[in-house]
Amino acid sequence: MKNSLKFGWILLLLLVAMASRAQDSSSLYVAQLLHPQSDSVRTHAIGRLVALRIPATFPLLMAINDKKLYLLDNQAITIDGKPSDEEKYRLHRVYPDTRPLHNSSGDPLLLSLSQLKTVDIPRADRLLLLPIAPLFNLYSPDAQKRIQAYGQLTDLQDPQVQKILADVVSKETDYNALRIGKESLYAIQLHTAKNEATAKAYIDSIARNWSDNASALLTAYGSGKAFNTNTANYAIEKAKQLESKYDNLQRIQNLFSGLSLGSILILIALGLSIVYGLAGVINMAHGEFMMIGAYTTYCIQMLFSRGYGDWFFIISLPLSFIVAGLMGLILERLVIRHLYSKPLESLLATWGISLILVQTARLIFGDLTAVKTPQLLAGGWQAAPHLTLPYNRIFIIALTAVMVLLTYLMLFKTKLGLQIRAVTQNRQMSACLGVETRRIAAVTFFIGSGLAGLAGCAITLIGNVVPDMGQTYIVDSFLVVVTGGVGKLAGTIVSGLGIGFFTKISEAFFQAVYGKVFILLFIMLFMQYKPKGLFPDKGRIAEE
Amino acid sequence: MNHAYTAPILSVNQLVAAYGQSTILRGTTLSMQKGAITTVMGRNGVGKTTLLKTIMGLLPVQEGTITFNNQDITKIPSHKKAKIGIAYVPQGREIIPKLSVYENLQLGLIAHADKNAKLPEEEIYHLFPILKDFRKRAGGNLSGGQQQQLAIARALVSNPTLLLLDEPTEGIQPSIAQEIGSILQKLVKEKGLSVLLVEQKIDFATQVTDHYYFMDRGKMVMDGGAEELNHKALEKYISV
Amino acid sequence: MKTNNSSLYYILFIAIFAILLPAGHLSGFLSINTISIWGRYFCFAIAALGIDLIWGYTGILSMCQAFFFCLGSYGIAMHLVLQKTALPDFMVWNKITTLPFFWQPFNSFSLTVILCMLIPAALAFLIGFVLFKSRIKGVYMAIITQALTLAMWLIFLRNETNLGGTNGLTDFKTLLGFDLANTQVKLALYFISFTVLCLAYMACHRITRSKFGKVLQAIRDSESRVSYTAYHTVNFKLAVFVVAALLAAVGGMLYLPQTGIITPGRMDVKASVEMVMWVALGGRGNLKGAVIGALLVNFLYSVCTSWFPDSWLFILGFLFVITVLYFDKGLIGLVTTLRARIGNLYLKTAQTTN
Amino acid sequence: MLLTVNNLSVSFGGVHALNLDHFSVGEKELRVIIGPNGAGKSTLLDIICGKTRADSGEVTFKGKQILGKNEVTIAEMGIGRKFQKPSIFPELTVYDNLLLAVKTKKDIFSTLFFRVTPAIADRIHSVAMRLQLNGVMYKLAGALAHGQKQWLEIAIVMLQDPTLMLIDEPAAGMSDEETEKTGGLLLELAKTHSIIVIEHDMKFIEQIANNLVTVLVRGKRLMEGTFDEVKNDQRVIDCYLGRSNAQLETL
Amino acid sequence: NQGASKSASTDSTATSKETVKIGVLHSLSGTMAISEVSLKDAVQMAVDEINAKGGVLGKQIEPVIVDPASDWDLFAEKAKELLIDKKVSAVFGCWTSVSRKSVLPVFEQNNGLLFYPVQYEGEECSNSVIYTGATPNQQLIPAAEYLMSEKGGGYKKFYLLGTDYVFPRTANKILKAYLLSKGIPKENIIEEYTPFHHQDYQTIISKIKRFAADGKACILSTINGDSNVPFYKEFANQGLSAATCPIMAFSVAEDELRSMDTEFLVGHLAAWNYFQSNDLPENKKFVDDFKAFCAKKGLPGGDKRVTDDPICWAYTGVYLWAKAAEKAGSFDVSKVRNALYSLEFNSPDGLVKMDARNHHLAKPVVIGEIKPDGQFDILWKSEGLVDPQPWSPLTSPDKDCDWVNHNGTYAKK
Ligand SMILES: Nc1ncnc2c1ncn2[C@@H]1O[C@H](COP(=O)(O)OP(=O)(O)OP(=O)(O)O)[C@@H](O)[C@H]1O
Ligand SMILES: Nc1ncnc2c1ncn2[C@@H]1O[C@H](COP(=O)(O)OP(=O)(O)OP(=O)(O)O)[C@@H](O)[C@H]1O
Ligand SMILES: [Mg+2]
Ligand SMILES: [Mg+2]
Repeated sequence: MKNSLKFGWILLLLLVAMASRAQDSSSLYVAQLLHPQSDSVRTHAIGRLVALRIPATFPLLMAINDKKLYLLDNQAITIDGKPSDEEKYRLHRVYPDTRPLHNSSGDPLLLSLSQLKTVDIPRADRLLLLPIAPLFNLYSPDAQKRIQAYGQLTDLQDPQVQKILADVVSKETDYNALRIGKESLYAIQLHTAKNEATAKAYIDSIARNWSDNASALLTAYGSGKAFNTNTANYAIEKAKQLESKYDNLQRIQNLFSGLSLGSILILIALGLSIVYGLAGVINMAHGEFMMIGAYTTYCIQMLFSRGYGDWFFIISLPLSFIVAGLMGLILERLVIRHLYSKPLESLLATWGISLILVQTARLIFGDLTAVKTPQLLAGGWQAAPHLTLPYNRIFIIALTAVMVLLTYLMLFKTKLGLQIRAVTQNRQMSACLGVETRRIAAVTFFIGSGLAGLAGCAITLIGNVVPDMGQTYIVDSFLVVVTGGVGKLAGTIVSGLGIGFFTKISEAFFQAVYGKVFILLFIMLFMQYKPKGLFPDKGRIAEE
Repeated sequence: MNHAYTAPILSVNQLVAAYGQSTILRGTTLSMQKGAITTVMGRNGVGKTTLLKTIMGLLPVQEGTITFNNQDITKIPSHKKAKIGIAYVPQGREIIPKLSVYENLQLGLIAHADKNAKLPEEEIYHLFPILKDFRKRAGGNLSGGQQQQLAIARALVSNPTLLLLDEPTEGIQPSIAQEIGSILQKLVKEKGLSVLLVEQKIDFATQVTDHYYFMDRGKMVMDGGAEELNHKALEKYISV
Repeated sequence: MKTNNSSLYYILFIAIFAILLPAGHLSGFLSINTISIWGRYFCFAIAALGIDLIWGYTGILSMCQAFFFCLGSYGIAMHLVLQKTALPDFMVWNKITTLPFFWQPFNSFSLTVILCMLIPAALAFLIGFVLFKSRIKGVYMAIITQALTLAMWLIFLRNETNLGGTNGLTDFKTLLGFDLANTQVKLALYFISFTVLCLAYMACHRITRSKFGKVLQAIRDSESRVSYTAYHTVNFKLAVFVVAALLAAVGGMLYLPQTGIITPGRMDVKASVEMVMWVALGGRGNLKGAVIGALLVNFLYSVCTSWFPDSWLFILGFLFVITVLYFDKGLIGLVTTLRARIGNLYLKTAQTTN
Repeated sequence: MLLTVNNLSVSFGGVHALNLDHFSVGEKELRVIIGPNGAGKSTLLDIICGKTRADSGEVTFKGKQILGKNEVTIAEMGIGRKFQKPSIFPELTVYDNLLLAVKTKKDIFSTLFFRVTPAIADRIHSVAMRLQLNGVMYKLAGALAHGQKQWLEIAIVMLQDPTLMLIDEPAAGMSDEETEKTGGLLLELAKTHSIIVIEHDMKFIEQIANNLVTVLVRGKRLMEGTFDEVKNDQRVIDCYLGRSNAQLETL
Repeated sequence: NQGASKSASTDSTATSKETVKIGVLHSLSGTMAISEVSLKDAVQMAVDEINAKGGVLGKQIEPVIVDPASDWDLFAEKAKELLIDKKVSAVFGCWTSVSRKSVLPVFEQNNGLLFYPVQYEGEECSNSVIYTGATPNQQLIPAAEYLMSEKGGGYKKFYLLGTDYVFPRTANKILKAYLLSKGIPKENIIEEYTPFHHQDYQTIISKIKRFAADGKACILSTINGDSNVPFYKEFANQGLSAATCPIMAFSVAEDELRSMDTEFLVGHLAAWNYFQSNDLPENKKFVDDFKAFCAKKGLPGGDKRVTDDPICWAYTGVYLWAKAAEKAGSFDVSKVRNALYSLEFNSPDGLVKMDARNHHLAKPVVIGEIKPDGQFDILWKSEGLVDPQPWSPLTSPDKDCDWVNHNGTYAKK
């Protein structure tokens, strides 16, 4: 980030030097733009600046385009990157040069937005910048912007632009930006290539480089502008190859989506399965514990609303577990405790509780809310060209893996787990063996509800927080529990992943709605062969 | 020492207990000596199992008291009873079906006074060799008799002072039933264990009993020392 | 003694709903709207009887009764729509010019009635056959039927299904030439629903009292024992499942003309769970409980959403929790225990006075 | 032969539970099976009544193959089972338990329009009387004591009136007196039925073993013979009877 | 129904202590509560204001609030209750098309009047409903037009994405017809639907990514309610942005954005008839009043509450009714209805006017860009009021709605 910033400025300084002659005529328009007598003057000034294409004005234009142009002591300035914890920004000048601003002691100047005067340029005027936006965006310190700019430059035939492009590409540092920059260059060269050999060479280069638009470019070239059929066919051939490669990547993307959906389902089903095993009941309020976890995250975000970056999320992870767990504990103490080994009654009661919880949440929070994605998890990992794996989903997958592992260890490698499993199967006898069934039941409920809360916290990364969010996932997660076989950890995992994958694969063929119907029917058929889930108990214990 | 000998380890006084509306124990009184095997006998459905369940705390006491080691345990919950040294082998085995044999045994350790106690595997497998081969098998998959053996082993693991046995030989092959008898006597002798045995098979009972009680319709109707326990004397109580 | 108790209930029930309520309307105390609302509750009660048979008596938790209910409703709705226009208006919007084939039979009323029962019964048979043959039980059964309802819900929501999508079917005018907005017609529908409920109750009562009913309860207790006693459990389960589906469908058929709309919302997850809840609240495994539960919950629903618009969910939620915690056999169980208590008290006082 | 078993093999997760080369029971025979815990006795009955699937082998009943048939079909063919752990309908009254068992047509329509005829009522009452259940006729079966449940289950099997009764440990949890009564009952039933009984109570076996006794050990048939032959066989003493044999002698 | 109107007219002659009842039929529980509760608040506020000024025809308005609980059957039941039992003079309510369709027969049979404040799919022309929300031509078409224009970005490819129910389906049908009529080739238009409450947009976003690779594509979104957040989040996470492929939403307004993380939404667009950022003085006052009202009543959100399009029209609806009643001098439904034709009202959105021949409202169309604070930058505004077209000429060229000269929907020659 820092590097690219520096790089951007160096480039800009270079340009400023190059264009110092043109600067004189531009300064007038800049002044008009910053302090317009009337709207039409401003519009005219922008129009002129666009027509002139003076690199020295690019930073200014860029600031206008980003709606980040401010005035400070009559200097045109803009803000840098993200704000500090106190919502203050670093600043730099945009015209006539791009010097960063310092305070009297020589440290970078930090100001909040309210201390700056916003220069309001109407969208109509901003739209005037569109034609040259790619050009000035080439100098943006933001790689994402540059990528976009490169992409938009392919059509330009202007030699001056080509020169700038070549220049910028030669200094490009960002991997993705470089690729797309190269593509633009190759494309221009391809279009100007005069013989078959060079044309083919450039086609190869484009294909090898394989950036976003490669196949579209090659197809367009092949079906129109190519100078002979040979190269045209060659280009189309290459485009087809790229397409099929792309299709393969798409498959991987689908698998990843399946994995991520599966992890979410597993995370929810995990708690459900534990609690189910204990109370022997369909815990209708499980989805609501998830909702509680999500609202906990939301509340913590509100508390942390000023600064502290991603800390709010890191803190909410354990906290949502604890809060939801505690709610589960209270519920267990007040209601479920009286209902062990009465599955029907607990079904009813948990349904009642879920109604109460949903309406309570609605009264407190009222409406649709959502949690900010922490910075660390925003965006995605470019695993390969055309294959972005969002960080938030990677995080959820990892979280699920960790929780599954911990749950496994807890259940099967500790004394607590042994007691939990004993209590789930035979409360009275466990008590006779010295197991404090009440405490164990409470702990189990705590863990089960806590896991739901954690799932809720994780889901804020991809969805919103609404009072009845629990309902969205609950049927699916019950399906996971059931297809996996009730109370079977391994079954839950396999069926969660299975349902995730199948959903995503069927979604690729059918529309989302039919995809879902298809999955449900598939599960029904599957249960024909495995009426007790993936990993049924064998032998005599299977009978109950 | 003398004092310990005379004070009963368990005494049940005028116990009344019921399942919902139907009262089963109607003033049961019983007292058993430390280091002895006391047997409760009686026809089907007179409330023997109910008595053990009530002692264990699985059924609330409506009236009367239960004293163990001079401590009133009428009201304390089952798991505490287990922790102070009462172990229970219920009728119907009550093995935790989906836990392996080994895990079932481990559960027995929870009530052990010593938190760090290890499973006395050697001893157990010596008594019940079959359990060794089936260590990893789910308890619920064992045959009836194997489960019974497991239930007894599990109770012994906690190193109890009082053992409640509800028809322990039910479904067990004769040789092992025999063995169980000798083991009980050995434990009583060597470790000072006290045993409250519910048994219907007079053969087995006569062989191990120090003192017997005879129960009918929720009350003790007769008791006496081992020497009095003979077929003739009992016959009139067994038949209506 | 026992029959006396029951007949008291029956007399009370008939007195209130066959005499008091209509009389209230005729003398102007109750609007026809109130009468219609009760008519609708009766339809729910009919469906609840089915749920009680399949769940309360046989122990099979079927979460797809709402779907069968909707099938009945949709069938009648299709007939009513066709009474009004040759081509439903939503089809016109969707640029469909000819009536789809499966709409054709619904032009005739008698065919409609037959199909409304035949289709749910056949589907129930099919679903039941598949599920029971493969020995799906317990939660597995519950969740799968739930999922099935969800799938059906999704399909009914689609416009391509040609059943009106989310909007469902609405805006009916006449049934067999009678104007549905007419007060007399509404009253008649009320009485029909009431009569059908009574008949359904009597039928279910007979079923549960018969040996067939005992077999059902035995299946709930220990299915394998029933098999070893040489009963084909699959057949029995299938039979109740079909009967329950039929009851739901009949309820749905009567429900529609009194409500005036049917949408897939009637069979979403919430709706299908709620139907089970009526029975649970009233008292599972007791036909009176099922009826009372359905009537009471729906009555509360109507009343609370008007009187306490923000908080009826709390009321319902607490009702569930409290019923469960304190009256574990549902409302009907509560009544019986109360009676027993009072009876005991009476006995005791009688004894002391003696 | 009423029931013939050949080369039957069953294993659970690789462990052979049963490996029976030949076993057969004739008409109106009372066959006792004994053997150590885990020998595969209950498993054998499970296979015959269709509860467990066999890996290989054949079982014929009245000349018809019954492997692969489901429980109901087998029950209809005339095989009734009493389980080691009592299996009854806990939430029905004892009377209803019995009523359901009575041998009549058991399809949907017959049950719907079923009426208790005096003959059926008599049958139920006489059976209940013999098993001392008449006092608890209207109690819920789940509330019975263990021993009563055992009898109730026997009563259910009796009312079913099967050709072959499979009785698993009928004397478990019963007093000697009651055990003896059960023995008498079985002997009487054997006059009209074929019965397979599994027991560990040697006194009881002595009472009822008029025909052959089969000894199973580790899934294999160790021997078959009269009670006396079996009792005195050294192998049986070693692996099954132990010293208690000696005790029997002293009686 | 004579009873209702009779009682209303006798009421009007009574003393000023008397009240006139109106019904409020918005879900306060269930899935739709999220959207509808705000509308109930807006109606309540309008009622309070009018009452403070002395009421209508000298009578205080008494709102009868019921909760149809997002249950469409209950909507019909409650409508009956309001009209028959409570004898209200007008009802303000409904959000979804289903709920409107479910109460429609009730209103028609009982001669009721429903003020419906939400944008909808058109193709309806009931005598008993006053549609204060937008018709397709007041929202959809201008938005598409804008995106195709030079100023709007000159987009050439359109991804029509919606939740699977009537409004998106009909909206997309109209949009598609419009786009085709403007020469957009078929293959450049994709139509796709997701179920209600859909949360997982991974697959769809990858499709969009491919579709938008050349930078000429935009999305017309009719995604509803809680599916929006996951949609926008996934959109951003897979590397798309408003610059590469803007989303024009038809169901995202300030109220939905209120407490959402707007980071991902900034720069995307929405088309409505009203935005809170409208700087008319009437609107400034309206916004302040609404915040004050919510704070005073202790409603969730308090003075952080925002106004938006449906809130504005729910509020306006009450005033329209009151004004029409004053004009008619009676609460009689048919008189009020007649008084409504061509009625003008100075709403927070400026002067709006009831159509002269049908029951819809003529009003301006605005397109806005989402700002980080959840408000909209107004990018484009129609010149003057846009007349409503309940039957879109694109899909039903032969139909029109006219209750003055014809009896509702009629066939155009
Ligand atoms: N599902 C299973 N998985 C593993 N082993 C099993 C399973 N079912 C039975 N077994 C084993 O098969 C063997 C035979 O069991 P079975 O119940 O037939 O014995 P049994 O002869 O009836 O013994 P008992 O006299 O104790 O009732 C036992 O060792 C048992 O542990
Ligand atoms: N859960 C229960 N609910 C109601 N009554 C019960 C319950 N369990 C047992 N009973 C009744 O309590 C009485 C005593 O039963 P209990 O099991 O204590 O007898 P038991 O002496 O152990 O008989 P057995 O020798 O057959 O085991 C019996 O009449 C039985 O019917
Ligand atoms: Mg007992
Ligand atoms: Mg056995």
